Amino acid sequence: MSSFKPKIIAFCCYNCAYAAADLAGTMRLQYDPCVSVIGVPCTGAIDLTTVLTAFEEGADGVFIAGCLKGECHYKVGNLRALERVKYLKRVLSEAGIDGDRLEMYFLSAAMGSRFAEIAKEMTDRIRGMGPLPLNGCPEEGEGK
Amino acid sequence: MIVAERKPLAEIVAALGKCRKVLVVSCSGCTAVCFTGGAKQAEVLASSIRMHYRVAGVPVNTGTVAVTRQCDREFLQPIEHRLTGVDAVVSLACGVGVQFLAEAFADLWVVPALNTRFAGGRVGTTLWEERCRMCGDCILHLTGGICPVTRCSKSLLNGPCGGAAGEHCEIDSSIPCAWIHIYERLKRAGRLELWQKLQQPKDWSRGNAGGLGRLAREDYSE
Amino acid sequence: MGVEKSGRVMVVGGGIGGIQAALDLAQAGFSVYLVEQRYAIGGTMPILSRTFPSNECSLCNISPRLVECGRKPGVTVMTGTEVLAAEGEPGAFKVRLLEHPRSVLIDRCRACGDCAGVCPVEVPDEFNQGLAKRKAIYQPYPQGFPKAYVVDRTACLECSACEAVCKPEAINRAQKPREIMLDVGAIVLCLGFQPFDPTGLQRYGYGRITNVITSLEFERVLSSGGPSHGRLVMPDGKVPGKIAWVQCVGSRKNSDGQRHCSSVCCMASIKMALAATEQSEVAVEAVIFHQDVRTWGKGYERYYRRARDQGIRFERAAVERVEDAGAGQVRVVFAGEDGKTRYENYDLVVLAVGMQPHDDLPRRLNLKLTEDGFIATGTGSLVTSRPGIYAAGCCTGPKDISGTVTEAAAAASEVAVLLGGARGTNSNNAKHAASERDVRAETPKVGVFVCRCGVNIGGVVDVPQVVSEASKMANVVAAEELTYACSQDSQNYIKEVIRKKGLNRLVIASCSPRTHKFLFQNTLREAGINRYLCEMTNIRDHCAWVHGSEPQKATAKAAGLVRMAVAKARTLEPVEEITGAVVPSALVVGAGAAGLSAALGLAEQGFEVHLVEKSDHLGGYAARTYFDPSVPDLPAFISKLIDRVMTHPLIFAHLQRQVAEVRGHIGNFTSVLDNGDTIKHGVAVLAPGSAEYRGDEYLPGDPDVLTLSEMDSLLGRGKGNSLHNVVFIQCVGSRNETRPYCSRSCCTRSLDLALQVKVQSPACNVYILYRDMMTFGRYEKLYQRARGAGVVFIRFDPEKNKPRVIRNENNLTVSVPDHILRRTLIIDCDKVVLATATVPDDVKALAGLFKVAADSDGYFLEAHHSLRPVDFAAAGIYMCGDAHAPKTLEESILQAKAVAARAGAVLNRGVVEAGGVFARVDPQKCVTCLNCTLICPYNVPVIRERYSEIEPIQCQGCGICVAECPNNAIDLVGYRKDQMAAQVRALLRGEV
Amino acid sequence: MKAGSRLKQVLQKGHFAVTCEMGPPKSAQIQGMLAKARAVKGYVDAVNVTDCQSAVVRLSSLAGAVHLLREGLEPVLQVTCRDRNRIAIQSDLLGAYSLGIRNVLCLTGDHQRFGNHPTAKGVFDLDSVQLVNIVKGFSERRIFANGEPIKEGAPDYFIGAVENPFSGPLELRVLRLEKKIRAGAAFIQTQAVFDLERFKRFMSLVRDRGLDEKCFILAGVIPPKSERAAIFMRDKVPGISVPDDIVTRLRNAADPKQEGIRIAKELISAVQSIEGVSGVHIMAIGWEEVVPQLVSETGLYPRPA
Repeated sequence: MSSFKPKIIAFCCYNCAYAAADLAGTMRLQYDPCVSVIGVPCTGAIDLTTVLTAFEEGADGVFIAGCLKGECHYKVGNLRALERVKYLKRVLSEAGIDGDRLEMYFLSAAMGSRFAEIAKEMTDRIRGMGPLPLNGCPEEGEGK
Repeated sequence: MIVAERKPLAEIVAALGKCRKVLVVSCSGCTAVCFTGGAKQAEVLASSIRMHYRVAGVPVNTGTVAVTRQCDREFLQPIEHRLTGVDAVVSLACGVGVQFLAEAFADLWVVPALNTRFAGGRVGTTLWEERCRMCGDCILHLTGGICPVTRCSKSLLNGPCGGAAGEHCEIDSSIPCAWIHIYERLKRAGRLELWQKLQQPKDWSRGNAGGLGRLAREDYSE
Repeated sequence: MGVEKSGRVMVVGGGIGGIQAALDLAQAGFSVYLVEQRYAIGGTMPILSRTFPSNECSLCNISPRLVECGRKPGVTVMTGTEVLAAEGEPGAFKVRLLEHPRSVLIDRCRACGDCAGVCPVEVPDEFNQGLAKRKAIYQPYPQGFPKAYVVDRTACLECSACEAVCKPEAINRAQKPREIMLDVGAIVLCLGFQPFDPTGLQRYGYGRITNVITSLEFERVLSSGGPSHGRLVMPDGKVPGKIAWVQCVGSRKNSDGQRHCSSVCCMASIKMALAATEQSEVAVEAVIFHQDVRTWGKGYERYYRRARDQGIRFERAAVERVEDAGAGQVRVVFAGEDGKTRYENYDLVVLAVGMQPHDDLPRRLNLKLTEDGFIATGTGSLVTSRPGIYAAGCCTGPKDISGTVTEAAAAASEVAVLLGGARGTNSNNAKHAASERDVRAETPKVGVFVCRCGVNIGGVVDVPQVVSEASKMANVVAAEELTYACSQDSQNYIKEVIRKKGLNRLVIASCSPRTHKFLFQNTLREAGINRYLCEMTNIRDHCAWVHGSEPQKATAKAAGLVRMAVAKARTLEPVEEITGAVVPSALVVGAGAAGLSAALGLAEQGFEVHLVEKSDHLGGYAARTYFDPSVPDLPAFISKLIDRVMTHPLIFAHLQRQVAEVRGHIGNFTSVLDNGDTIKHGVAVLAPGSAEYRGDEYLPGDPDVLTLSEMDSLLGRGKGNSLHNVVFIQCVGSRNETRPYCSRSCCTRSLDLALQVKVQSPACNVYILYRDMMTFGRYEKLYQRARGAGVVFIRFDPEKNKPRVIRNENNLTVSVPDHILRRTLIIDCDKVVLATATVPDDVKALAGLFKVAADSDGYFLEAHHSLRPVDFAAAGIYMCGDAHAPKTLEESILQAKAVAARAGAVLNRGVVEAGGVFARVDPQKCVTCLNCTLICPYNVPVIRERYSEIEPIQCQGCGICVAECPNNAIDLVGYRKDQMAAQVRALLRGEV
Repeated sequence: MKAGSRLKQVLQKGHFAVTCEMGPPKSAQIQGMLAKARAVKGYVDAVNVTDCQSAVVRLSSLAGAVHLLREGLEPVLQVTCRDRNRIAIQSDLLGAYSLGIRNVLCLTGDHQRFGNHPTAKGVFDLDSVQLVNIVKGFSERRIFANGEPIKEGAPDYFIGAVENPFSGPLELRVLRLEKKIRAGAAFIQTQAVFDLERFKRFMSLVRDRGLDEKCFILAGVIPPKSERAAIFMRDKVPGISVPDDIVTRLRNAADPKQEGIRIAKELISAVQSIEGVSGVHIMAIGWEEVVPQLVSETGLYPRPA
């Protein structure tokens, strides 16, 4: 398992979680470079298909991080994201992929250390799970 | 509109069997509106199918295509070019669309992705409820606009059964008793006599009991 | 007259009030100097852990405002600068300022922290209230603006270590203080407050006992950015299990402090107690020792109830002293309501210190002060004793954030009225430097600039390697490294490369797009390319800084991030600046004091106003009232206000009319009145006011049981001269299950009327039966005056000893069990006055018409409790007066002025702009499923024809509808699904 | 053809009628039911045979009724609309009459959701009112449901229906009763009475509309066996209302069974004194042996010949 280098994508909203990731940097908190952040205006904007694409393209884990509950800059975007994450967990497990490879977190912009903790938490979790079961099988592409 | 729900993935892939080139066809009609058959759900399903097979070590090729209404042949013709080499088509339409698809392309293996549930409408942001059984013999003018055929669990035509608990149906306390509502509505309208009149046994032959339904335009014959 | 008015305004004080005033003034077209004595703006808010009653992170709340101040065209931030003197007259002041040396060049400093790393000096950190240390070269606080270090010259050893490591050569210790002269048309003082310093007071043991700290110190303990990162520890390093708050330290005549109430400490302590119980790793027992619990603000009573439900103990007591009990324990000695002295031991005691005025600058400017030493302002106005100089926020008296923000906006509107003609001297309708090149037909030509950020990125990431990889990516025609991408010379260089290589996409790999994207977008724009063709990736905060120990992996990750940015840049599309013209008129609904003030405030700025009132007269409640403690001589005040409205040529009153239908959006509303009249307007102000509750608790219909209004009327007609005994009963219908809110103005109005009774019938006995006297801020003196005048105060608890009123043949009997004396007080009286609840009027109907929200108490719901107290979430609609929440008359008027500033700025700009991020519908794909219309939090999408329409100007750009659309008919411009997929693919597959 | 309904005669002669209820077995083994039948023989005027009650598959009511006939009891054939369409029901009714069955009780039937085959398709081609009307058509107009004449041997049933005075608006229940009577119901068996007050109000409305003169009303009585049984009926059985004092009495009783018998006897006596009540229908499901005691101790024994 030591040779396994997971790939983890973090979709973070600019208002809170992305800012928390920035703060983790300012505080020089260290986490595994396997975690890469993609910024979005609001986690409520993240489409089901975007998350599935991440897995199909080889992400071993994905997490979505939005504002604290009740503090979404767009009122309810983070809660919509949470519900989509719950739904996607079922979609993934139906397809034979552990739903816990996807997770939702809520952060304020001041929670830099929490961001680093989450990055570590997800890294440990995904390491424990091993490579995404898709990553052994080449895809045949989308016949679009 | 027709309301349908997604089948479990296991059922769909079981029906696909050994098919390796699969096209998922969405419908921009009713099933898109009830959030089960639109282009987004087609992409989610296509992705699920690909992942399912890849987990099993068998790569499959899937694509998606959108159809305005699968229940119209004319809307199906434009996807013909996408069917070349396709082993199976998964349809996100209601049962009507699935069959039209099968009829339009005689040699095509068609798999339904949805269970067609009922004819109904939206009663909450994300909740749909049945309103019509398509009995072919509408009596809503006698029942204050509330259909007992659909909304009474026993489709009674002459009033409530004895099981109604309070205002609710005996089979589910979250369902209001249709007849109590009909009664109150008629009473409010001063039209109770409509209910007091004996409603004779219904002519079910106009609905699904009467064999294949057919309807022709009266002012135009082919 | 005769003076040429300047369009420049000076705002003094960079706290939330000053920031609000500066931004509102700039938005209204004025050029603003925001002068702050400290080296970073922000004031008190960044110090606080959370804000009440929303419990949000205080720093997160203010952070975007700080960035906005830095970016806003027309706002010049001057830190380390104090005002020495101001001469002149309204419209033309000469202000003399003193700029203290920062010793660091803001333009050059990258806030990398290398200097602090080598600085040998450590001193207590003021921002952390001395609970942590900082270096002699330091950043006031990490999120502060300007984002630059400062040398503390008093602590600096002049060792030059910092200069040696500073790559951008930003340090200049040769700087000297310098005087600056500026011409401005008006001055707005938002000086804030000074926390009361309890050091000198023996009785609280502060400074002697380790575990006795001030509330501000405890805020830092609780703050996730504080010295313990939000871990609840005491100065002695232990984790507290029992915490006591001692209220009114330095307030309400206690502790030799001021006589005023500091207004916010009750709520602040409740907030801290809740936070402590939530954040602590052990179970915390929290006790608040208080006199009254003053929950006068919107949502405050509910917050208090929640605290009680969660087990916070409220002990009504006078704290006599705080002592060291040994073994790390602190003893609180207090007298309970029964007068008996008891004590309890705690691990930690927090002193809720009050607010004191800053008086040096007001004195230097010769401003008249109140008895309490705050800056005195006019009635319903923020003008000081010197015309042209305004004051807002806590420097005029203690208040909460929402009150401060409201006053700051109100001051901005008064300035806008004063300097109306001179605005636009600063035009913030950014003039575009060059016309844009149409690049839609061009193949993408991407230029990648990788920033070293000195050693911040370059010290970890192999920048040349990243540049080399970038240069191989498809469509990349230029890839270069820059030492500091954000420096001015870099901007010039980037523009040169754009021109030379014909770039049409820009990728910057450096720090956070949250703070810097705006800069590079402008650079691109200045080079003649649409600003939305710029993409940034953060290889510093998200890479170099967090993977410092793994340079190889960090380099690989940086390359991946750049790949991702290039992949997205390739797919970017130019976004036209979508603007809509603004109909330059306003609709004001409700012609009470608030509606009238809002109408006048807008009309005096030169905008047409349609004032719709359902009754047949102007003035509302205020026109029927004689006495109001917040507005002396109310009848004269209100008749003057009505007169000014009636005679103003731009105000059109529609009496006995109601709005029947509303269509449109910010800038372009159409309202239809119930008589069919159609009004087009750019903004709407909702001020329907409130009604007085009269329930059946106490003898409904009895001629001697009066509401406050009825008593006011009786006294106003001089009929109060033969009274012998009068009993006031407070909180009738308020602060109960049905209305869990305080009606805010009834205590002060009762006191005012009680004193009036004493004037008309000096021998009359006056009793006030109360629960908590809500005499916040300056009204505490009214309370003290009433006690001085012999008014008897009897406290009751509605659950234990609710007063009863019985009708006798000739008089009334009030009985109230005294649970301390264990006997029942019987008072025979001529009149009982009920201080009944304020209830909202017409809020529900208007909320439905204008598609705006109401809260659970039936009042309008503002966009943000503290920071946007007069805005609705829906753009272009504003609220003021009691329909927002119960308040004093003066507060209603000031709130109306705040509305005039906010709404006036929109009207003044003449255009509304869409952001670069908005949802776009493909009508071909739309199946009219209604999901977007039902789920959009702002009710923007509408289905008029056969597809959903989303007005870019109204769209807030959250993208929730995009993910909701079942047929993929909606995309978020700037974050299209194909762009997201391209990013993901580039990152994961290494596709270039 | 055998003689007409004896139940009808008892009622027409003005006697206070007694019927009871019997559920056929969930097997083809009939002995147990027959033993119970023998035990009640002579104590009741007729015995209802239920039609897959609670939607649980049991021996058919028609077969059960024939077995009772053979034992010398008079059956009341219960027919529900849940499992058969108008063709099957009419066919069964012709057959039943030919076998000597003279009483029929027309019901809608409990929903299949409650039974042991919840995935079955409920038929509900007819509802109970329509069924009553069809049976009335047999005797009165000698026609089938489709209007086609029955050329010979048209059955002449004593037609019964049910009514539940304890469900939904009271006024609605009375109007519905009236509708059933107009459709052709000659006797009515009600849902079990526990809530006497409501039943009295119901009967008063019934009398106001003169319905008691147009048909015979038999009040339903269930002897509650225990507190648990009472609570089960209150909470789980659709349409039964059990007042708290009944539950309390059973809870506090030293011998709950005896208390249950006492309650049933009180109820029988109470309904006897209500004007317009022509009889009692005892539903001692699974506790049929108590029927003779209830009948004799309430002075209803012996039964008229």
